Amino acid sequence: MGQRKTIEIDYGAVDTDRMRLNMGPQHPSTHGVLRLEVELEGEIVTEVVPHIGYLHRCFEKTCEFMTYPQVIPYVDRLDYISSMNNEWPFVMGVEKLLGIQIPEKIEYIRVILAELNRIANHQIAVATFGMDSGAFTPFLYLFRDREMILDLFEKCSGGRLLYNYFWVGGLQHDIPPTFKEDCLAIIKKVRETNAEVNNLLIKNKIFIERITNIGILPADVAINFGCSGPVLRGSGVPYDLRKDEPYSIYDRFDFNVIVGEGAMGTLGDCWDRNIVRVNEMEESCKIIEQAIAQMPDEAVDVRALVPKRVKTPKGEIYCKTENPKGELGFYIVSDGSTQPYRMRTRATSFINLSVLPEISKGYMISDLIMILGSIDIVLGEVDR
Amino acid sequence: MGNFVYDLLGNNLLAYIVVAIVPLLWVLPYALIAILGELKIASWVQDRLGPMRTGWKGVLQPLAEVIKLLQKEDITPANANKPLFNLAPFIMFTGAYATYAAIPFSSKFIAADLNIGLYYIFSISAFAIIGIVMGGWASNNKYSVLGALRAVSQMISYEIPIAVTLLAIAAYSGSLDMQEIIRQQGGGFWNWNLFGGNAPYWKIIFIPFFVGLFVIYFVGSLAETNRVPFDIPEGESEIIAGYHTEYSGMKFAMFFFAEYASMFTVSAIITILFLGGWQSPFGDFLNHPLLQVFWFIAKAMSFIFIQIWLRWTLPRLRVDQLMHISWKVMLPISLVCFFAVAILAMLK
Amino acid sequence: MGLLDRLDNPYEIDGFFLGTVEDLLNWGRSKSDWYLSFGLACCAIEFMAINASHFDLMRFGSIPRATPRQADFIIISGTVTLKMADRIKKLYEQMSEPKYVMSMGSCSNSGGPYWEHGYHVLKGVDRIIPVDVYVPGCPPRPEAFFEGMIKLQNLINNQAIFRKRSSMSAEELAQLEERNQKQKEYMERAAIEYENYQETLKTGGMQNPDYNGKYTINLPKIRMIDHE
Amino acid sequence: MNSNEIFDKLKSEFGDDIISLTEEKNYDPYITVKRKNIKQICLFLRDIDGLNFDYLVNLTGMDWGKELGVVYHLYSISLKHRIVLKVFLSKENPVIPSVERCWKSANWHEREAWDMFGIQFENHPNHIRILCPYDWEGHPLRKDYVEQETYHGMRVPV
Repeated sequence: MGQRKTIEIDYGAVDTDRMRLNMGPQHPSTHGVLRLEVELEGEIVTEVVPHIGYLHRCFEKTCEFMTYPQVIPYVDRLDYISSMNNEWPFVMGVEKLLGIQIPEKIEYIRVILAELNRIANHQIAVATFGMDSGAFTPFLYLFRDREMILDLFEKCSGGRLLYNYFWVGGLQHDIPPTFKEDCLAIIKKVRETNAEVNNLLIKNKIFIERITNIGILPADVAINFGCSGPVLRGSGVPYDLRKDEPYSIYDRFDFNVIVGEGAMGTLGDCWDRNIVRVNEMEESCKIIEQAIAQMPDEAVDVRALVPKRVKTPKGEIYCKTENPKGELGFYIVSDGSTQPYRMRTRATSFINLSVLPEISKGYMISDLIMILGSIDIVLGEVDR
Repeated sequence: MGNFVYDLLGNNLLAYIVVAIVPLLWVLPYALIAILGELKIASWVQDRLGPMRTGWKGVLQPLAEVIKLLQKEDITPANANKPLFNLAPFIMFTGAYATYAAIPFSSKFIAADLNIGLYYIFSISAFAIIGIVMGGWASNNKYSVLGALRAVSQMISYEIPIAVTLLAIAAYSGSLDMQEIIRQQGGGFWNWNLFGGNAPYWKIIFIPFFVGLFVIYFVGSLAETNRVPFDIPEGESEIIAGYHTEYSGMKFAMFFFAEYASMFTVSAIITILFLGGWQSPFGDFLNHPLLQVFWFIAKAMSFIFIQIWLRWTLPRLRVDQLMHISWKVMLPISLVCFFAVAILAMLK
Repeated sequence: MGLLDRLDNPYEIDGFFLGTVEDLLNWGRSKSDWYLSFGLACCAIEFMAINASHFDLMRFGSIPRATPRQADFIIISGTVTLKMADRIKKLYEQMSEPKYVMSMGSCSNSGGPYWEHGYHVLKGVDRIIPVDVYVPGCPPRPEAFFEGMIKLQNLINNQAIFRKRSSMSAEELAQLEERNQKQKEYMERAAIEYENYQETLKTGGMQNPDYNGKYTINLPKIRMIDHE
Repeated sequence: MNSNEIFDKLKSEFGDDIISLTEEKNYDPYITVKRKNIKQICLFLRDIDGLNFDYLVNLTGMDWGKELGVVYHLYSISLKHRIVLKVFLSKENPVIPSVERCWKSANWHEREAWDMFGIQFENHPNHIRILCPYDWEGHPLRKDYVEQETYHGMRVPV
């Protein structure tokens, strides 16, 4: 279909009315209860005003009334697609305050589970992105195969979606005996599904045409807006906390940081953000394989170091990890009691979403949907 | 006249009424079958079961839906333009059903054997656009207006390559009469227009142009009936449900029904133009008038299957890409094909 | 439709024929439940999984509709905040009768984990719209949701158009009675709210706080996208 | 560049506006600054070679009991160093210049700080609530916050 180019047209004296369209909070593709107030010139979007807060569940206030272990289930419900990843920075922060050094095997288990959840998250992200473009079948394929990961999490923690599995100083339960085999089976399945979805969706000519050269986010704008995760990496910035400031045991694994290359169009378009997620699944598979090979075999009491009563010393700590959506950080202010004085969340989706009005002007309303899908937000985290 | 009803009852009012009703006897069960097919084929494509709890393996699902839709409240929004809002589904359904008058189901049955049948169907099927625009505009809903406007621009631009295709076949056959077009394709599948029609063996050079016309008509028909990948007038993830966002109950059912009816119409036309209509693929073998009904419906239904299959496989195009395909790709190709087919018609 | 103005408040007629017709109508409604594709929070993800190939909600004949006009029931899947509550009420009112509400998960049942300290969370969606089926869990397992789905279908099957079911147990009758009561309360409340709304219209119209004109739109040039 | 060097550089440029550097156990090293020149300080941190704090990780309001505060977490993607800035504000008049011009991400963060703590940001382009409804009363994350009784006819507390 040839190269698309953007031309500037000055409507000037032409007297045309613009239409204000209200998308959401109930709209099939706002990924939850986001409301977008859109100003349209025909089909072309001239202004986007996001209105958020329709899922504001008072997380930060509630935490101030909860003890540290009680906070973990609430943390799950922030980015409810990747709960394991959410628990990690919080638990790590409290451990840092308490000065607990957790056993090596638990670190491996955490890495494996977090990476599995990253895969599950990216599967949903790609699936809903495909659905926004009208392709319903890949959505169902990805959801079907995500069930395998959920089954493993269920074996570990008893929960399908929200786990409360990472505890301060350890884990809720020991891993099931078939853990390693399950993980390897999942990796095999993930690779099969990815090949299938690549054929069905990612390499589909219509899909490529739909998502290249729209929503272009240059690297400097992305940094200035504080974006992180695949949104930032899609713009070609290799910023990944797992490599830049390796936490836990990430310095032991060999994996690549996937960045967008502008392979199909301009650097930083929706295609790049999407392909970063697709390729990151493969990198996660690699990490899991290495972790399973390196994981010590001897049994560990996963609750040995879990304190009966978590009472942190006075302090302030900002603890962050690389979540599937980007950098998730918790700024925990402790006044020396069993409850946090203040829990501030650096919510990835909240910050990534703020770039939407900047990158969606001048495109069509169908493009707006795709741009929103490529940012991959979860309203639970945006609104907290 | 190839119509067994007239042979049977004579040329009187009763015969006219019977002739008018016979296609309805096909349309109603067909719509139910197509809806079930849509549900079940979607399920098979997507690796699941589909409706299972309504009758044996869910075969009664469309029936349950019709009964449900009959009972639903019929909402007319307070600020809608009530006459137009109420009229729109009827116009769309009329347009879709009126085409059935000129569809030849068999050499012995066609409700109205017009000698301009092709022209008639082409004009009447454009009725749907009026229904869509009326419904979209009268709903007083921004999404409906967007859907209606998208539908108009899409359907009008796709009508042009389709018209060129029809012209090419009409020029080749020398007739706008559909029975005549089909009769010329008799004598085995080798004589179908897809394979160059009934010209001598050197027609093989021209087959690519016929295949080109066939593809153009098929793609255009997808756009005419708002099927994926051209379902932007009702693109669910973008504009909720497009022009029928505000419709509920029976009025929505009529839109729904009209969409399926016009799916059959376009499939029937593609069968008539390119696949020999009711002609048996084996010449005179198995070419009894009753079997011709079977051949015709089997050919048309296979296209409906392809339409459903595509719907659950492909993503949706964007408006400007859609226009691009229509005006800059399909129209020039169809003109070239038309030219080539016209040459063949002269040489034949 | 005329018939269904009198759902659960039947016409005083009886007979074998009408009973059969009633059964058929109820069967149609219960087997073809189209739901509004509408997600609120965590439960919505679980609901998407229920829709997907592994659990396949469409086995029950449920098809997603994006517009409330064509939906038969709405699934409140997740936390209802006060900001969202007005919209949910509006969505419910936009749906065409007969309509049903399913509350999925602890949050919409009662506020769930946000019960005590969630200053911005509505403690139970049944405070604003009448709920037919509650599915507990945080989030509910797919099996629990299916149980709720079957409950809903039974409820629809038990509704009376022409007569009260003589075969119904006391428990089912009580359920129906409760549902009727809820609907009635809702209608009364809605009528009062409508009157209030008319009053505010008389006194200069309602101020929509969302459109307070504090943001400015300044975009003289528009970028057109074209193929070349 | 470690936090001492950053502090020295800031101190030599802004003098009295920079109050202290705190490096304690359990604390990320933070610099306390005065509110008046916060925008200039942020621009300095962002633009001067060797500092290059191009990435505003987090901006949050705080309620310290007696007074309010704003905390800035800064990071440099190119140089990979971090620093925390803290500003204390009085409860009677919590006004601070906006840093939206330095980092665009501050826009929504500052709206949230206004929404949750009632801290006002001067010269903010769109100074309205973000999470709570636009007609909400009070600032919820303040320690002395009392829930309103009803909102649009719905009861707010349990």
